[in-house]
Amino acid sequence: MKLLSLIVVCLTGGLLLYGTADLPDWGDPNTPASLHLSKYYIENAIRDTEVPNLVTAVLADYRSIDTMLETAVVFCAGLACFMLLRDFTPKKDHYYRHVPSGVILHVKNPDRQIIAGNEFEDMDKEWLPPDTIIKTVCRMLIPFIQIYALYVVAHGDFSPGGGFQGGVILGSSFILLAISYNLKYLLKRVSEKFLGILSAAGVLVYMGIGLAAMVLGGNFLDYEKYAPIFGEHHIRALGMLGVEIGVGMSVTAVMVIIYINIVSEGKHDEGL
Amino acid sequence: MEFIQSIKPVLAVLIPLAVIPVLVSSGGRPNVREAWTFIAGILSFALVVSMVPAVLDGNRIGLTLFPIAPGADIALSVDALGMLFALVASSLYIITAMYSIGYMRGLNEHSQTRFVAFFALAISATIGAAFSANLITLYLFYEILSLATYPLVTHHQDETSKVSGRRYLTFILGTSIGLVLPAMIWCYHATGTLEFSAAGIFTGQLSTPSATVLLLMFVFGFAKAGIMPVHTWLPAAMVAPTPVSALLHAVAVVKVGVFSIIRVLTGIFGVELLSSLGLGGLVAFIASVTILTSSAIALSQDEFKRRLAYSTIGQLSYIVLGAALLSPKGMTGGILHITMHAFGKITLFFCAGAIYVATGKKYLSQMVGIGYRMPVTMTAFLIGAMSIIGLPPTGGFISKWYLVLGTLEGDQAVMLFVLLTSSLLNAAYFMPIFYKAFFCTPAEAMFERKFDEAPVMCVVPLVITALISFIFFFVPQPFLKLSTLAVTGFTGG
Amino acid sequence: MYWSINLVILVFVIVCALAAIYVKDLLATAVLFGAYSFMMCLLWAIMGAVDVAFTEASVGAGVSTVFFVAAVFRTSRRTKD
Amino acid sequence: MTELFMLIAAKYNYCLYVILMMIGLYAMIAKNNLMKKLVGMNIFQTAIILFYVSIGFKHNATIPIIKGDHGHGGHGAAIHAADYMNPLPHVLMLTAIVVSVATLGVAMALCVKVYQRYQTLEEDELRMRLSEKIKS
Amino acid sequence: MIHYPAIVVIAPLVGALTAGILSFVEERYAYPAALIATGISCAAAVRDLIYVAGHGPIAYHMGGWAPPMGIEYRIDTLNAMVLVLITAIAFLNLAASRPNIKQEMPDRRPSFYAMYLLFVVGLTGVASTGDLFNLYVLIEITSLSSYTMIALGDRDRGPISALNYVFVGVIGASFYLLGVGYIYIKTGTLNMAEFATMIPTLQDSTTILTAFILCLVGVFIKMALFPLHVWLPNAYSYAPVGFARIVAPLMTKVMVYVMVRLMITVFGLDYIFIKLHIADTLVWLGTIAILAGGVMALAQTNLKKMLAYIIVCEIGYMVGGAWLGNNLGLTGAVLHILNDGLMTFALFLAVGNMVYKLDRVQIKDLKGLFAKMPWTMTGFVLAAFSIVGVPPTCGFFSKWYLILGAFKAGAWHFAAALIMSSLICAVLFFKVFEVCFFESPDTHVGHGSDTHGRHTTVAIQEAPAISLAVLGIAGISLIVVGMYSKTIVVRLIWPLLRS
Repeated sequence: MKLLSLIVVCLTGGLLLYGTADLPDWGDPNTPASLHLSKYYIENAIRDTEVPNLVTAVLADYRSIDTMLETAVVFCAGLACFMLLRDFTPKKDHYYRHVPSGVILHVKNPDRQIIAGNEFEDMDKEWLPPDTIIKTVCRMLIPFIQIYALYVVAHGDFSPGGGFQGGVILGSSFILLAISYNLKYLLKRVSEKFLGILSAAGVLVYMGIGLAAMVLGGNFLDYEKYAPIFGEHHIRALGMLGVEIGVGMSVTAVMVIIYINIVSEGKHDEGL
Repeated sequence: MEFIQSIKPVLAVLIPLAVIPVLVSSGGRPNVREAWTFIAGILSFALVVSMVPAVLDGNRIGLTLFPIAPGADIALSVDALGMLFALVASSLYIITAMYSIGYMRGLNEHSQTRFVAFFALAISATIGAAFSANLITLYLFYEILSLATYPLVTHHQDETSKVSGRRYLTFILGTSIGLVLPAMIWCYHATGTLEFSAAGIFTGQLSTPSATVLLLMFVFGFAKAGIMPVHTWLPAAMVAPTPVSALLHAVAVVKVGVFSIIRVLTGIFGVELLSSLGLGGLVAFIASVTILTSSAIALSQDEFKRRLAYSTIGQLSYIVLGAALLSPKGMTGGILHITMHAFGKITLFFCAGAIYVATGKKYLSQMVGIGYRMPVTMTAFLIGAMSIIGLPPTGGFISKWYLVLGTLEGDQAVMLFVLLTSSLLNAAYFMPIFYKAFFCTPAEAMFERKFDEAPVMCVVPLVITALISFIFFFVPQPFLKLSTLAVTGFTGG
Repeated sequence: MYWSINLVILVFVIVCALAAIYVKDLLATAVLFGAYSFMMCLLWAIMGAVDVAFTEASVGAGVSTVFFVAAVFRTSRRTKD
Repeated sequence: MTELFMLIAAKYNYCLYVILMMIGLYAMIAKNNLMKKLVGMNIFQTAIILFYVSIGFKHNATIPIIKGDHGHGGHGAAIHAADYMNPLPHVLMLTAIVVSVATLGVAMALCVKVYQRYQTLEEDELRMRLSEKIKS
Repeated sequence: MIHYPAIVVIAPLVGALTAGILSFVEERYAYPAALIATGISCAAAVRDLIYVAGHGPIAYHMGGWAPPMGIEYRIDTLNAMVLVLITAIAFLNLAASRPNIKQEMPDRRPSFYAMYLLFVVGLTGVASTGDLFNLYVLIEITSLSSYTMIALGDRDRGPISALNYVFVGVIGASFYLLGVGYIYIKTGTLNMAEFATMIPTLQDSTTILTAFILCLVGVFIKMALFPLHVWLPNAYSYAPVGFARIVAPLMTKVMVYVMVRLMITVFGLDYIFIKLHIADTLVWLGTIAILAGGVMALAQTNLKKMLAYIIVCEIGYMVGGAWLGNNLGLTGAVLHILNDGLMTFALFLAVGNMVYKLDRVQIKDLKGLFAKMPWTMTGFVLAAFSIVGVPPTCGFFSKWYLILGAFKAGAWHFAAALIMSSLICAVLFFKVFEVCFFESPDTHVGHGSDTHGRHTTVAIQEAPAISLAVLGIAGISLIVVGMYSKTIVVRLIWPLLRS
């Protein structure tokens, strides 16, 4: 097997190097790749779309359908993790911790449950008390991370960033919360239902913008057609912003969904 | 000679097909079901008969149904040869339907609805094959027939029929896919058409060796014709209920095989090409080997239906031989033999079935003295056997007469010898049966001398077919007319 | 002017990749994989692909690594190769 | 020889991506541990991304964000394509990165599921368990 | 403005998202939403086909940007046909498989519908896009959803098969992506039509050759051409029925479509057949795939596995046919995409019905099925005959063109392999029929010398009516499509090849 794979790998590498011989030099500004499409984008994007970040302009406008489908891929991944791992079977044993005293109760009969109120906390077998330093630092960091994430989403038109990056950062702030406290603490604040709906709604926002353009008489995702409603000025940039927000919503939700399902094997207990 | 656009041939094919859902849905009420079978049979027969006058006037009737590829459509066209075959098949269908009521109910067989449904499908395919305007349509119906017959052959659903069914499929499907299909595509590739025409479709594209290979692919590919060595499915298929053996393995299926071979010889290659290449002799040789060998084997068979099966193999090769003689008389004889053999052989099968229903005996050695118990059946048997042997006053004599004339016309003394020898052999394997049935000492007789025939529904059909065989001697029309017409068409004369 | 830094980082990238594959502890693999992604991100930033670098930093070096650690936490650290 | 050296020197980036890709592909095919295979898969994908990013690189050019004085529909100085990196490969690779992390997520979920059922991530052990299951 | 090309792809996506949301809100409405979405998509695809057959290709500019700046969805007769096939099967299968899905997935059913629709989005997108990179994204949606669905099948083997599929699938998709990179670096474009205009000047470039090989190998992996097929049998036979019924007929066929698209639109037949000399090799590969698929199918004891290997065999038909280098072969290959999609669909419908009642489909478990499930078996027989190539079912007609093409190209080995495979398939299916026909499920009553009529009558236990109805539609369409193959060839396929 190793030998076979080595042969396959070498063959592929050989083929690629063979193809490389004919490639233009690295960094040459006069390659076909730089002269044809990209030349158009660099020289005209700002006029067409009024967005200085070319990457965002191409991503969310010229090739917007690509991005929409890619958001669909992300949604698909979230749904996949949910379907594959989510486990609804109830636990057999229950552990409860008496919060004031720290005493742990083990209830073996699944019918007899303690309503986890203020006094008792439902918990897992391998429970460890969260570290105070970590808790505090994270508690202080997370708001900033989230603000920054929103900035990245919103400012994608002018600086590096956009829906994906912002969404991932926002998602990781939630993941950080889950790591520093525990998963249940996160799920109490952000329910699974909310995340599921958010992940679909993000793509739906994106698509809604496209479909509305269609209703207004343009092609799918043709932001120009919003001009009668929102005015000519910066209309494409506005469309892109809307789209990026959709992407951000979806990516945030999906990142969290993937994490919570992998880390708890779909049981949604306390996790890492 | 004109071409008449008409939907009649299509209807003749479709009626037995369309009645199948009705048959299936009325499966619970056997009488209603049989009534529908009869209605379909009679309607279809009437449609075929209604086209006879036009065909006798030398016209063709047809319709293009679906274009498949340029030069290859699913199309129906009725000419004299097809008409003759369709007449035989559709008329015998009615008679067999009657017989199968007697047989199946007499034996209380299971799954009768399935049986009649597939029977109808098979007959529809047979008529379709008879009316095919080109090779691809013929192939289509040929394949449908192969597959529709499989549940009939394996009707008993036991181990024996499983084995036989396997052999049946291996030979029929194996040859048609493995030989006919490539041969057909070869033809289409070389010529761009598959339409039957008297002049053949090849205009000098074919060298002698490739023509020989192609011809052999067709002759052995149409394994339903039972040319040796692809004949072994036929004796195996005798496990089927007797109506199946009677109609399908004496008339419809096997005749579709020889019919296809005749079509290929006359419509694809063309008589002229074949005689200029001298390939007629080759086919004739293969056919005569089959005739002699199968007749010899038939002598040694003890099971009634197997003996009949080997006899059928021989008789089918008569037809092929007649066509391969390429002389007008010989071809007329061959084509006419389709009819004569059909009526003769179906009588014999009916007799075998009737005996089985009445006594449960399958083997000839158990039938000594049966003549006294079942005199009507055995008399019919005599007439049928005489027709097969070719003795007057039965229809078989006429077709054999033309075959003999054909050999003389073509100066083929060897073939004449083959024909005469085989007639002797025919007599040798049929006459002892009749002799033992009536002329045996009371001590040898295995049955009481008490009149005890099979059910009426079994006996009436065999009497009818025997009578028709008898009548054909005196009134061979319109079949003789149709065969001569067909031959005139082929030779362009 | 970039090429020397570029080359150095490329070498680092390859070293990290090989190490991630050959180390016999999956948690170490996860961490090395994070380092690999981060190196890659630097490389792309040098090549002027800021958006791609940004994404790789958050996705590759950030979330992917967390996923790896989570998966290792739920399965096992043990590996034969 | 010098020609070859020149060739490699001018395109070393492309050559190195090939090496990286071979590492990834080898790990994907030859490694026994499923998690290692996943790492290989990711290396393989990032190598391709590296290749694309290399396509977009231009000497003496800056990042593909138009400088302020051109913004807002301004018609100041003309924009020269040679001054900015090629944005299109970057766009494509943003998509590719996201696709690859999505694939990684699904693959990891699958790994966890396999582990739940068979308590191992080694391919040979999995194969053994499966054949035992078939026998029993 | 004609929006149908966009609607074909977008309708299932809207459906998927709606079903996704509904799965958390109100589960009952997920199924109707999915059904409506596929229905709309199907109607739009039919509308596309009618328009394209009458007026020529449609180019739909996404976002209003003309290609090559924006992404174009380009519908010509070839992909209109494939789109109708995809959406029709997606719609019918959704109708037919509801009972199976209920049985196999008591919980998370709404998510199943969402995932199913995402798969349909991927397939329809692959079949309609005119942009090389967009194709990659769509292939990934398709793959990602199929990985998940396959893992949800058999509890023991599903996840492992899916994981293997992930690795192979990622390699395939990445190869394709690399190929696109090589194309881009040489031409600077990603639009298929524009690239096609550039290729005459780039004929000697080794980069383009490499790109071509990479794309082709990627597509071959995804379509499971013989030596690269190892992922397919397990993946398809362990998938849940509701999904196997759509992935088996469509996934590989859509990849064959991609190959044909790469051949005729992207790289161009001139480049492929005149410049490169790899056609013979690929016809040989097709031949080997046919024979190997057939032989491996013979060795199977599980009906689903057997059918999966038949798919491998059928892929050989299409690859070999497309590379014969003449119009007839290519016509046969394209026609076979349609026909094979339908036949495989009908087969898996029937098998799904069997699974619904029997749970296991080891061939030996199928005893007496003709008596128990007569309608299912009728459909199965019809589809089987189509695979074997019995007229008038459609399988015969594409085989007809393929063999003609092989004759014209002088590829005797390929013609022989086609005929051999017909025979092998006949053996395969009659082996199954024999079990179903001869052995009754309970006490078998032998047919002794005089014991007619003692066969026990078995109570009919059929699959749900809706599944049977769809099977009926599929069965009839096999014959109807066969009968109209000349129309399809002349109206839809030849205009494409001539231009």
